[in-house]
Amino acid sequence: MSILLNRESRVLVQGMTGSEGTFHTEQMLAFGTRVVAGVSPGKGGSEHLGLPVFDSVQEAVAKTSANVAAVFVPPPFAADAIMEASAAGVELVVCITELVPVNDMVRARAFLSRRGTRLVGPNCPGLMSPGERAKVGIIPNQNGQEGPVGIVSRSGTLTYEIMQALGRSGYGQSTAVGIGGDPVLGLSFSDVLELFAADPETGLVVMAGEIGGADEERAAELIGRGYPKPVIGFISGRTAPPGKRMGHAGAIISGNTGSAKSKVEALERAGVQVADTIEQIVDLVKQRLPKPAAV
Amino acid sequence: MSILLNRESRVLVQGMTGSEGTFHTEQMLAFGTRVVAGVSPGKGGSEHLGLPVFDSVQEAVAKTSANVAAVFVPPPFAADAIMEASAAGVELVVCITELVPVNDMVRARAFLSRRGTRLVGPNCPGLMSPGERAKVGIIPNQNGQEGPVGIVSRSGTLTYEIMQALGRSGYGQSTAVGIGGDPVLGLSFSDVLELFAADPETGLVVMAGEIGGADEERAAELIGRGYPKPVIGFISGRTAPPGKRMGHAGAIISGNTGSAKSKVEALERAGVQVADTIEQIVDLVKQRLPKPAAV
Amino acid sequence: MKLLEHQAKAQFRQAGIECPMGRLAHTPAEAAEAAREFGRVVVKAQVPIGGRGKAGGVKLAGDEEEARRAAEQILGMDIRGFTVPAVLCEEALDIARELYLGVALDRDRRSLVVMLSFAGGMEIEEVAETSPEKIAKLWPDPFSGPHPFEIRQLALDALAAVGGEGTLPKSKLLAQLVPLVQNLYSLCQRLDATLCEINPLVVTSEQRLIAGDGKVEIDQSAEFRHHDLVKELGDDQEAAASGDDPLEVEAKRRGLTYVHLGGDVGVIGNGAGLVMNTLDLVKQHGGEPANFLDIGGGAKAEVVRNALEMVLLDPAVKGIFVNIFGGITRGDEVANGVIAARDQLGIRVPLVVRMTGTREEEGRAILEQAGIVPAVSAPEAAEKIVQLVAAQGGRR
Amino acid sequence: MKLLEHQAKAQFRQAGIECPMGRLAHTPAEAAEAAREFGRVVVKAQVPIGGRGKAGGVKLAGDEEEARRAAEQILGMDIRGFTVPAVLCEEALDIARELYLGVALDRDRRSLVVMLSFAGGMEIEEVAETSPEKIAKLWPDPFSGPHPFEIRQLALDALAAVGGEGTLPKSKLLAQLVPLVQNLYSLCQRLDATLCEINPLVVTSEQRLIAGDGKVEIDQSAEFRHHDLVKELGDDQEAAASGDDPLEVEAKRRGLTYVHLGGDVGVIGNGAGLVMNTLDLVKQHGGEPANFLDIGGGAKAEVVRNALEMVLLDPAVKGIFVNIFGGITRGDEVANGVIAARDQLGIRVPLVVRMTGTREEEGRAILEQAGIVPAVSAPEAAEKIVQLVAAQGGRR
Repeated sequence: MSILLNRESRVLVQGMTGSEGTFHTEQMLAFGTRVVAGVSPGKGGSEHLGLPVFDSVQEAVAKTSANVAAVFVPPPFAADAIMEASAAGVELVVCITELVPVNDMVRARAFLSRRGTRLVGPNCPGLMSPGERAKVGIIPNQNGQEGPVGIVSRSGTLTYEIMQALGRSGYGQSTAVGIGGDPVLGLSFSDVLELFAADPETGLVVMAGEIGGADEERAAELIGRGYPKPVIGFISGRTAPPGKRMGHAGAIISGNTGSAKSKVEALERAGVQVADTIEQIVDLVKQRLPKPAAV
Repeated sequence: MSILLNRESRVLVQGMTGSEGTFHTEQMLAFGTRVVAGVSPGKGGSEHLGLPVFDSVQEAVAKTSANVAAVFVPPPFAADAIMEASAAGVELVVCITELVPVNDMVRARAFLSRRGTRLVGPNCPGLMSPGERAKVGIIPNQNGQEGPVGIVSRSGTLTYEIMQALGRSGYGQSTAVGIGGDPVLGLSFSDVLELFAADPETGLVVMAGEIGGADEERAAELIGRGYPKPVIGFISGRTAPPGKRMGHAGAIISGNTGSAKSKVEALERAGVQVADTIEQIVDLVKQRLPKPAAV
Repeated sequence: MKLLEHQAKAQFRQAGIECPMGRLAHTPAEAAEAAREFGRVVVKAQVPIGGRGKAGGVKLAGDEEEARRAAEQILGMDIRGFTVPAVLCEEALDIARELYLGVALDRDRRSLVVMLSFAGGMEIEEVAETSPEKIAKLWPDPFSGPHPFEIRQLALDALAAVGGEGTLPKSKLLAQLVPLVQNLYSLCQRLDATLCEINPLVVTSEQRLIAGDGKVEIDQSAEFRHHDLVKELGDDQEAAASGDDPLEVEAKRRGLTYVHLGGDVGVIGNGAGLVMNTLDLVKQHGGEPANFLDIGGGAKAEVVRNALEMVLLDPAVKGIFVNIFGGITRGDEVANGVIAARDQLGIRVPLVVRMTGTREEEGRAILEQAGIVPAVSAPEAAEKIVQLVAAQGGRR
Repeated sequence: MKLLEHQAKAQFRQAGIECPMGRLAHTPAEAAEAAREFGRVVVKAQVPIGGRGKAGGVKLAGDEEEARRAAEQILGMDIRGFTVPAVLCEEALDIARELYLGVALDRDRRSLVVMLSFAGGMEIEEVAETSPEKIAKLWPDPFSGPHPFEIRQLALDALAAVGGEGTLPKSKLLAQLVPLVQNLYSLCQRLDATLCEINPLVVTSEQRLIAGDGKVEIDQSAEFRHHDLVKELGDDQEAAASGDDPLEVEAKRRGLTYVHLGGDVGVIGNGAGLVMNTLDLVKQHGGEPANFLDIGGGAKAEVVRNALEMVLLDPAVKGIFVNIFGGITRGDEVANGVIAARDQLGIRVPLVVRMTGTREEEGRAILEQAGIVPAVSAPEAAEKIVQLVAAQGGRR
């Protein structure tokens, strides 16, 4: 079991014929993902990596029954690609592209919410369900390890760090989801936590937030109302000076709002143990989930 | 019984404080309609015709539980008024205003269809359910007479003619609906026919179309698939020369599309008797519905 | 209002849509100048009506002399009732293919529709009738407008409809069509147009898409939002519209909804449906309507006076049938207008007034007091006016 | 990028939003000229930071002489690190009330929000904290933008929040706010801004609404759509930004996401979360990060070289910690970049490279071959770099 992505998921890749698209599609295939099609407007009818390439998502879905889309197209076209996938009936869209204009994403979100399409990202590493041999995005394959830990994180590279650290201690993942670091995102921490709550394979959730915004505080509210599984928290950017924009469009502290302190306190109030370091995440997982599931 | 409008309907009037709004609100009240509020932005808090005036439909609905809106505001503001009523949760909006820009109506229609609000008009006389003593719009009160005939018409004044002619022969109306003469309308002939089909009081439907568009042809298709009640048709503009725009933005013949001939033929194919004159409408109604219901 | 080709193209250019280089010429000398500037040119009559080509209003000119001669022939020519006041001289494009692209109001869908076809050019109307599947269609959400992915799908659908034979490479087609359709759609919304059409949309031998001809129709109800433009374009059209019915031109000036029909029974009514039915009634009783004139809802006495004056400008009119069913329009207002007009204008032709509905009694009372007997029913009134006109030597 | 007040107001004017008459002055003489033209003026420092008023950067001048003196005092003044290069001299408004109107990105709602308050002016931030109910909010559909009826409701809500005491009559308020909010929202969308704010929105004694001050922030990710504007405004800002951190200015020029933090441990990583965590690690091990530098996803060797060079421009840097976890970024690319930089730049400070993830082995092999030993874990690497820097006399 897993959330969002499983061995039945049929993935199409928008922008597959580009260099990043090519590289990561190869990696997805190597991981075992059922990639069924590529979409590159104007290149329809050709083949790439042994997969059919279509001019539009609509055609790709009609011909291959794809239900998940990975978006690797450049920033100016990313929001349109997301909406295209949604309009074609894809259930889950994962947008890897970073530096997508914020107002483009505001429009794409409004478009998707009307259709009930789920979006992960943009500016995210995507997600991976190791037990299902399924990955959409760019999480390094070697980090995937089947297990009971659900991971949800705003940062890509931190997700990998956490996966690696836990993996070395024998704790694999049900699903790891990088929700992305942009101010306007698809799935939020709360959305993913709710999915993990309902997933029997997931025994514990690691939630790695960072400064900026209030999604961590919202998630803390959700957990505070009663969450069925242990949650370990982590907040990066704790030593960042206020008022400085830290790369992620998302990561900026303005006054007290969105500070690491506010997030840590909100989580702790909700009964979440918050780790100071990645090593401590591992320690806390060991305490709450003494036996890692056999892989 | 009736369609769309009954004695429980709570009507608010947008633009009630204007001269047309005032005159027709008086007429509606005189007919027995439960007019509960007026809306005139900037005049909220005042009283007019003994009714409270609000600044917004939202406030009017909150305070008076109005569920029907009559729109009497000038053309530049009409589409906004329609959307305002829809956003405030009004179930039925009746727009009397004529000369509303077509593209405004295209947007308003898209807005309303997302919310499931019903619209009658614009550029219409509104509707009247005489047995319920309820009227929204400008159909002259003296034309209202309770009875078994459902009337649906694109033209306002023709609706009155038909009501009067039928009334003189003792045939009153369940509901008379003037759907309006514009190219972009709310309820279509088909929509209203479906409502009449389900209304026990309606024994027969008179449908008065005119040249232009294909709504009459669509309605003929609906009837052709099996309609539970007799329908008498009438098409005006039969002697209009092609290519000439006849006042109603709707009424223009381009080539064969939308000609009176095409409409009459479509209706006759569907088994509808089409009258040549209003007098003949009365004759046909007498044949199909020998006993007018006692009033 | 319908824009002339050169007016439509000026709008296209402002909207970022590529058009051929060209200039308007009012004289053969100006046309020759255009040829000096652009080389081989097409000389096109500027009239607000289709079928110019078949009427000889479009000519190719290889040099200045040919351009001068073409302009000489076309300027002043009569095309379906329109005298040609000016020609548009444009660089002749190197045409590889002619597409059709249009944004138009789709009444049935209550929406604008974008239409694209690879079977464009002069035969598009025939294509629409005989093989409508060759025209791909898109109904964009009116708030978002067409999304790029929707435009690409439209292009792919249009391409598939002709078996993929699109003359230019798919990627070039998609890249050019996305901004082109967005611009055309935005223009349509910005102008409150019910039609913005490019036909042909020329694929040049260099694989560029260029607007070969342009049609734009602005929604009359929305003209209040485009006062300056409508005034500017309208003035420019006055000359072009010289072939227009002078009565209709005058009616427009008076703000009346009037259509000249050529008979001798003047018809005035309120509500297009009622007026159309009144025309039908006059015909049924053997008369020939002179005109359609709808005074609309809520007309005041002054409008009625104006309408009567307008109908009487038609010298063929031998009698007038006023048919009013009061809703928004009130009987007393109409009655006052009729009397004012009769007195001020000294109307001598027979006048039959049929009036019912809102303030019917008040209106009738006013008419009767003034010595005008109102008719009771519309058919009766129709019969009466036809008889009266026939008695005056009118057609029957 | 943040626009200066006069730049924001130029955008406002283009969008149809009324601003006070004014002109930019770079010298006291120009300020005096403005006073000659407009009479009583407000002289305002043009710096990209708030709190000008409290810092003495805004002065009222009754005549030319006063304007000259005010400009003399303000020009060249230092306001929170920014030297004032120019002042905006505007006609002094007759202020009846100060409102607040802003369109901003609301992260939580994933939408733009329109905010309106009758408690505007300098205290709006305090109002937002202590009585947020005094700020009415509207989240328009991003495709339709705010509908007039929504704007009216926003105004009514804002008015109700202050007990209906709105200084100007409700109908005048509604009539002016509808186009104003529509224009401001359109501007925000057209500029791809994440903030368009008018504070104060002045109600004059003649009951007109005029933009007293303006803030606009354009989304950096969308600057590719506004090249010309960003270039034009940016050039103009160069002077104003003289107080900016020169390292950050240089980083921007190089296209790097760099924040100067003031310590001595240079930090480079990929992914903002990772870099922030790296800063946290350095601090946890007793070091002081010199900077934040995120090379982003998929960085190529050249970017790594550029980043190293950038970090070394900071003379305080006594060692560099490169922390890479490969996803889109590949280990081999990073390794090549590090080696190229070391060789070309002759890096002498200690360099700790921690690398894992995509093409980790290939990257490590390249580093090892070149004589650089990569660290295994991030905490270990952090500890090491802090030790090495301390050994060089850096802070510990």
